[in-house]
Amino acid sequence: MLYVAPLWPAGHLSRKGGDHSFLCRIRTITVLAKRTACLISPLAGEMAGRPEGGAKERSPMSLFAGLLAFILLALAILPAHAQSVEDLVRQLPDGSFSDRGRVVQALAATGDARIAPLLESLAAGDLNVIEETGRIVTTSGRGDTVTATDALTGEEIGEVASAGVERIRVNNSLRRAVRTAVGQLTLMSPDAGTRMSAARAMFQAANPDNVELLDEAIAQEENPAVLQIMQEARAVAILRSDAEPAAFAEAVDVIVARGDRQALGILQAALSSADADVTPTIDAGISAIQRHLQLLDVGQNVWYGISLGAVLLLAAIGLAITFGVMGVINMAHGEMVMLGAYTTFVVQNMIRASFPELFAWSLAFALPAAFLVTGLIGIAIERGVIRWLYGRPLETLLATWGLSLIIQQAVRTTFGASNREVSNPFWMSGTFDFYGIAITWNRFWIVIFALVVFAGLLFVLKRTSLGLQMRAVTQNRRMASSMGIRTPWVDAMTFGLGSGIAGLAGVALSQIDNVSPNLGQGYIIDSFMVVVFGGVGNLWGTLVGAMTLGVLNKFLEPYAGAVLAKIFILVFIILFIQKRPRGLFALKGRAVDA
Amino acid sequence: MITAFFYRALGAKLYWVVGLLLAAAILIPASNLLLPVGHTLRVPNYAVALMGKYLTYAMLALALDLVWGYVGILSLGHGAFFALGGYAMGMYLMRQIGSRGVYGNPDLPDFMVFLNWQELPWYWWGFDNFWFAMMMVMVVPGLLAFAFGWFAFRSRVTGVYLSIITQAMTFALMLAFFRNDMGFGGNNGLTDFREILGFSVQAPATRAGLFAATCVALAVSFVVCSAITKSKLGKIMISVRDAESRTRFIGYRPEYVKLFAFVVSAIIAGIAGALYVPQVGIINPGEFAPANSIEVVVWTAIGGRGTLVGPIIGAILVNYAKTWFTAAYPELWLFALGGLFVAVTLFLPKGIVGTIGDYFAGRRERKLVEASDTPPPDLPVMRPQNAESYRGETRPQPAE
Amino acid sequence: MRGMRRTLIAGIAASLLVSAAGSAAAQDEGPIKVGVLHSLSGTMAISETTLKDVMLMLIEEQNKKGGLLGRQLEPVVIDIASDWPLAAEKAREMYEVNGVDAVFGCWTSVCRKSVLPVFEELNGLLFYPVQYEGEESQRNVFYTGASPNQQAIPAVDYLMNEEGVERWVLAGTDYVYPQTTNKILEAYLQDAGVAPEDIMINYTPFGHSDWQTIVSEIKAFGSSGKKTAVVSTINGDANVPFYRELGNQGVDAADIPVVAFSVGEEELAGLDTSPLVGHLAAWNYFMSVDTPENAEFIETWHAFIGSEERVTNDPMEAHYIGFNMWVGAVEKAGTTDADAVIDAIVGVEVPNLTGGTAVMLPNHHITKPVLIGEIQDDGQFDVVWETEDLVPGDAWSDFLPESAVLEADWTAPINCGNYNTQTQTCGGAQAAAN
Amino acid sequence: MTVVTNSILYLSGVSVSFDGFRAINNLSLALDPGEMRAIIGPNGAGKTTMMDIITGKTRPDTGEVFFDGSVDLTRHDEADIANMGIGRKFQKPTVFESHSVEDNILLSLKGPRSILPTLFWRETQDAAKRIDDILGIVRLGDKRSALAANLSHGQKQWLEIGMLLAQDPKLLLVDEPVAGMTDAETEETARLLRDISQSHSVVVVEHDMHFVRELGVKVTCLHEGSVLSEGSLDHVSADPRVVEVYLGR
Repeated sequence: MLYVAPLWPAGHLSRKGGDHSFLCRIRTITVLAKRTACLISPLAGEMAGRPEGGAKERSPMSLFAGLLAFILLALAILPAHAQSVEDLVRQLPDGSFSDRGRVVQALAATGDARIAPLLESLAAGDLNVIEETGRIVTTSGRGDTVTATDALTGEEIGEVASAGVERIRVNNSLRRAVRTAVGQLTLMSPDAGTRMSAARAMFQAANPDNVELLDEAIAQEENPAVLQIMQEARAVAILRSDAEPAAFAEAVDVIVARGDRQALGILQAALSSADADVTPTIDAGISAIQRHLQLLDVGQNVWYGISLGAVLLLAAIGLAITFGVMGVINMAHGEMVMLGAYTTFVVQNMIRASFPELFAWSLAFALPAAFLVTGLIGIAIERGVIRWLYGRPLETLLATWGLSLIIQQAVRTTFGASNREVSNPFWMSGTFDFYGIAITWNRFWIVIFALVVFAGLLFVLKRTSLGLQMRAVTQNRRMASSMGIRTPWVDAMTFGLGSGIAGLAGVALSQIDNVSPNLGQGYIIDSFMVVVFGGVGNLWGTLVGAMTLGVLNKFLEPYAGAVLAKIFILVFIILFIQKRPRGLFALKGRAVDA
Repeated sequence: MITAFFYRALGAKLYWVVGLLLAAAILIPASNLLLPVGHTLRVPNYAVALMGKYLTYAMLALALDLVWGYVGILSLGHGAFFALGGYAMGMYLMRQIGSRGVYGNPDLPDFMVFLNWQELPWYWWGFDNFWFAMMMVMVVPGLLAFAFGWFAFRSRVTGVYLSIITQAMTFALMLAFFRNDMGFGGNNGLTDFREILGFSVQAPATRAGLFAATCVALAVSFVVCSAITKSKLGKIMISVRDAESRTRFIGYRPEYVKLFAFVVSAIIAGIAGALYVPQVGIINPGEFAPANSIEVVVWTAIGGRGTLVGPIIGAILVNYAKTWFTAAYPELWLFALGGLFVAVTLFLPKGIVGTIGDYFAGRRERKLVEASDTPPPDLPVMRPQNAESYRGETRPQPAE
Repeated sequence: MRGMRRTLIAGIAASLLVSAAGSAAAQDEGPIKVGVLHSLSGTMAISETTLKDVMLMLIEEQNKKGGLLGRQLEPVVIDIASDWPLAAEKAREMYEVNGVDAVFGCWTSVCRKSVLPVFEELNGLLFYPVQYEGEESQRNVFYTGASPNQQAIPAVDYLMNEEGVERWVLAGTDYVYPQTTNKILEAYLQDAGVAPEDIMINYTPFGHSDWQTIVSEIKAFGSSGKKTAVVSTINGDANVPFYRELGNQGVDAADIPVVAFSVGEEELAGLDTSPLVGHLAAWNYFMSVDTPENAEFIETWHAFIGSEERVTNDPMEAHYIGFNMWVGAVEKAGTTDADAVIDAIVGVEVPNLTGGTAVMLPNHHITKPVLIGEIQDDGQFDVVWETEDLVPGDAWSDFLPESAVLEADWTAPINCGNYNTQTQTCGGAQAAAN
Repeated sequence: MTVVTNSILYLSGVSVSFDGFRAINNLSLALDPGEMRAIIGPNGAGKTTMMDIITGKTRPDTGEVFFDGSVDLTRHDEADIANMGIGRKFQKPTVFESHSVEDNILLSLKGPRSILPTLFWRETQDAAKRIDDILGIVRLGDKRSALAANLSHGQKQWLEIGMLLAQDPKLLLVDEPVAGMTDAETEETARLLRDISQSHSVVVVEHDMHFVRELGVKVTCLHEGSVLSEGSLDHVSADPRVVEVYLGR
């Protein structure tokens, strides 16, 4: 956000409501209807604050009217051979996907209240047909026989042989048809959330035939947020039709006000069919949106850079201990990360088997487990191998390289060579919107986690007796040991700490990357680059280094492509080291060459 | 002057190594070509190619040892020089295919044809000429080493910082060569070679010839390296390795010493790569992989860093073990290899040759004591300075 | 000094041992040896280990049936460790040391390219089980995976016709297979009237793990109002983070479907597929295909590997077909001799696992059905479309100008891998060899 | 090049700081050709840093450093400065441990320093004689083929002095040459340095007052990076400030 703030009018950063003034400003360019729109918008914002109840206070009358309109509409579409709902439903399994898409439309047109849930289970792939009777059912249970329920009536049919039941196949086009159909059916649902998704489906469908239906719904809609989407959906539909210029221009305004990338696409598409009068308005709208998006892009890139930086930080921070503080060229660091990820896999499996209700919090159990497992393995490595090699840093490279081969192959033998599934808990799935910047939850939590780990490590090093002893030992081993510090113990703990942190990183990386025996290999080089770039032995250097490289990479990527961006980063590191041979945060003074 | 330079390299060890290599260069091809198939003493075709490959690896390890063992530059990017030499050779071999490629295009290699390249990129010009290509085999790695070293050594980048940026260098090159737009065949690299200097690369005689050439190249590299390490410059190199700033205060410029060793080493690595490619039949960006360069370090360390024979033995030994393990225990060989690395570091810190050298040095010292401090009479007249061990051994009085 | 000498002698002796071992010649008695040349370690182990297992299973099954020509089959497994020069060395070792009669192996194109000269020189047999970029036909190699016309082009047809896609993102890993496939698709799409600005091509490095920028670019490209689809030739390892990012950024298959050529059941095994339902893959086999042959294959596989959870995938079927074809050809020829098998194998028909028949064509490719599957929430694919007939594999693409005139036919009288139909000559040096 | 001073070594207003710590603070010092000077001062007074500045290891933040009247040393690096004729012996004896004693001298011997000449260098009669001489002077003749690593502390000090001699510099900077030596050796070293100063300019840094007295030369006392007192040893040791910071207690 650092880059965005100065370029961005302060008001627009505050809250979502702030968008209104911005949009109004765009609209001052347009000719007509702007004042009403700008008057409505703040009102709409005010209403958005009202409790949900407002939407539920719909009169039964209006609902009835909606249904009536629906039936009328349906009759208008299918005047000739109005088939019964049952007949139509029976046609669902047959024919090509496009034929079946038409059946779905026809079903929607019946306006039958039972259709929406039926279609939803169709889209989810839950509908089956009993081959013998042609009856459409949902089933439950597994094995040779299943319990079938009529999908339309909800009537229990009882046990049927699973061999005689075939699942009704759906594809994307059919799912789209269902989405639109369900949208039509639920546009006047009493639940605001359902209406919202219905309105969104209408927006996606952008079908001129829906204009009347939308008009109907808009007339009744009281929830401003839903209303806005409905109006936008209507506007898109109008832009796709041969509407008269005034209506067209009005629709353009609505879309310009939306102001996102989809709006841009819609406007660009509309240019071709627009009248000469409207063209300038569209052009102005397009350039306004483009300017807005350019700013957003900068913000978005900063975020991408930070999240990549966080991943690099996590991967590198354990190495900053084992390599940076202890001077062990720890080639097995990547494998510690990998073991952390596999620990997550094992923990998730155990939880899934024993305590499925805790599954959403499996990562909370995986974190200490991974820290312990990799920490203990780290201690074992230190006691078994590394401790014989102090003062010979280059030889630690060879030994740890050998260890990394062994660990990789051990994991491959134990867990198999292929990827293992580690699930994202619900709170790490999906995206949220931050002033137009899309932020995925998993990246968000990883950034937070990386910073927490960093802060924790800093605390351990600066504020605990272990940290004090660690620094004492690395600065002057002999002096430390003569002061009664158990240097072997401190060495083992330090290496264990670095390895344990690598394990923590593994838990986080299991959420975004493959959990395979090769996981560590992908990060080891980047980790070394980060530590060296930041300056060996300096935790802050690692933080700044990781973030710098992350952001730099993400700003290069759109222009140079992912491959070249990475090459440029490497060349940059090489050149940077020439300028500062000891990294970003180097120690100075007489001690350096000693 | 030059004669004296090489004369100094002479010594029992050198005679042995060069003698063995030259014997191999003659006997193995002869056995392969002259003896009938099935004869007990016949070296089969695949073994010729295999040993040829080992020897190119040995050359690469020798090159690394010159900078690591003698100047203390731990290069984690030596595979890059090897691969560049290989690519230069590969480009020559590609051009030799001529119109015999699958599309019959006389100029463009196949991979350019099907990706719709219209003309040969400028950097491919001249590679149809063998001698130009051979020059490039040395010039390209040499220039890269020079440019890289010029900046890095002058900026006094040392230790792990230097190691890591050499790794960055080879990693960047790997990514670059993976790109198809670079015009080096992307991931598939250069392959499907037909002939070298008019001889079919698949003919046993050509293979035998390439093997002999590799033996000779390794022998020459060994002589050059030992001449360098035994010269005064060689002593300066060791001084730079042990106390870089001290050499500065007596007026030497460590950056140039390092640069010289680095460039010579890169050129040897490039030649090794050029010999490697026709024998294995492919060069692809995988050769630039940082892991490959680390492996070279491992060979050198196992054989004995800072000795010239060590890396040769290490490279042959580790690769032979790899060949044997991958076939004998395809599921377990990484345990064995990894275990070997750990064991050698822990129990043979000076590598095989270094440890054996120490053992014999110890024995000789005991003998010396018995012989009341007179140098043993069987030592060569020329200064038999011990290049094998930079730590353990004393050396006798100069003859001059 | 003497230690040095001894070590050296030991080294040389070791090298000689290698050579002595080499004199084991192929023999007509005893078991028939079958080479399995896959990476069991390194980056490709993730995909190839399964293929090694399936080969062991096929050989075991064949032995249960009494072997071949009255002799038992014996697998020779060597790890090529994802190291391609090593693959060439190992291929040679298989023939010269172990005396194998046929080799099943390789996954990547570079592996095939690396071992190809060895098979040519030693007159061996290689069965290559993975979909690839085409533009190759070699006498000693049998391509049992899909060529671009058996995977990419039908998939694009499906999207164009059934989904009404007008705007295309061709995203791939930067190596030869995606590059060539995308070149072919680009030509094909432009022939079909797609404007150049409606095609976006994007390449990423191997093992790319940060897909944020690219997925958001795809979203931006897809927001133009025209129906957009992504054709993904992203290589194995990079797919999991790619799909995770797609799911998290909410790219819905109903809006922007992704059709992949390198993502099968095995790749999805590392993923929670519920956010990915509806994304597509084009293959010639899916585990979910409901045929008796497939059911039996899966059952045998589960019994062999000892786990009900292991999936099957397209390259495994390719090995199944290739192995049966080799068995058929050897039986037909009555010998394992390479020349005889090469002559006998063209025209050999074996059932595939999807209810059809695979035929070895004169160009050493095979006929295959093309199936389009949608990802389901259980990690399986649901076939939503398949070609009416079997599609014959085409070695030389008709959509690349230089290769359109080429044709491969390894039967008399042409006997050429790159026959130029215009000049009526065999294009390269292979002509001389035959 | 203009001659700035007549001094062999001339420092004026030199300051340098590390991370805010002022190691050298407005230091001025002049050494006449052929002069031997002893520098004393407590730990941290800036003695070693001053040597670092003269030999080009550290660049001063401000101030002038001239050698031989006209050469601005701040513009040259270590190797240049060494080749101009400034030799340095370190506080901690620094010899090439994996070389023999003889090779240590050989490498220091005045002669070409660039790559090709050293690559093709052959030992001449002169050089061999010079090595013999120096080994004789520093009394390591019987140790010539011993590895430097195996020498005792005092022997290493002598070897380093030998290396200085081999360089044949105009100016010698000798940092604590007698640390770790017996009294007899110390006297010997003093005698040796006096010999050397017949034909060279020498700066000796030393704590050992006994040794400084043996040298019998002009003394400069540094404190906190600048000159506290200068003159004969008696004069300096009588200075109350010197007594307070250094000699007292």
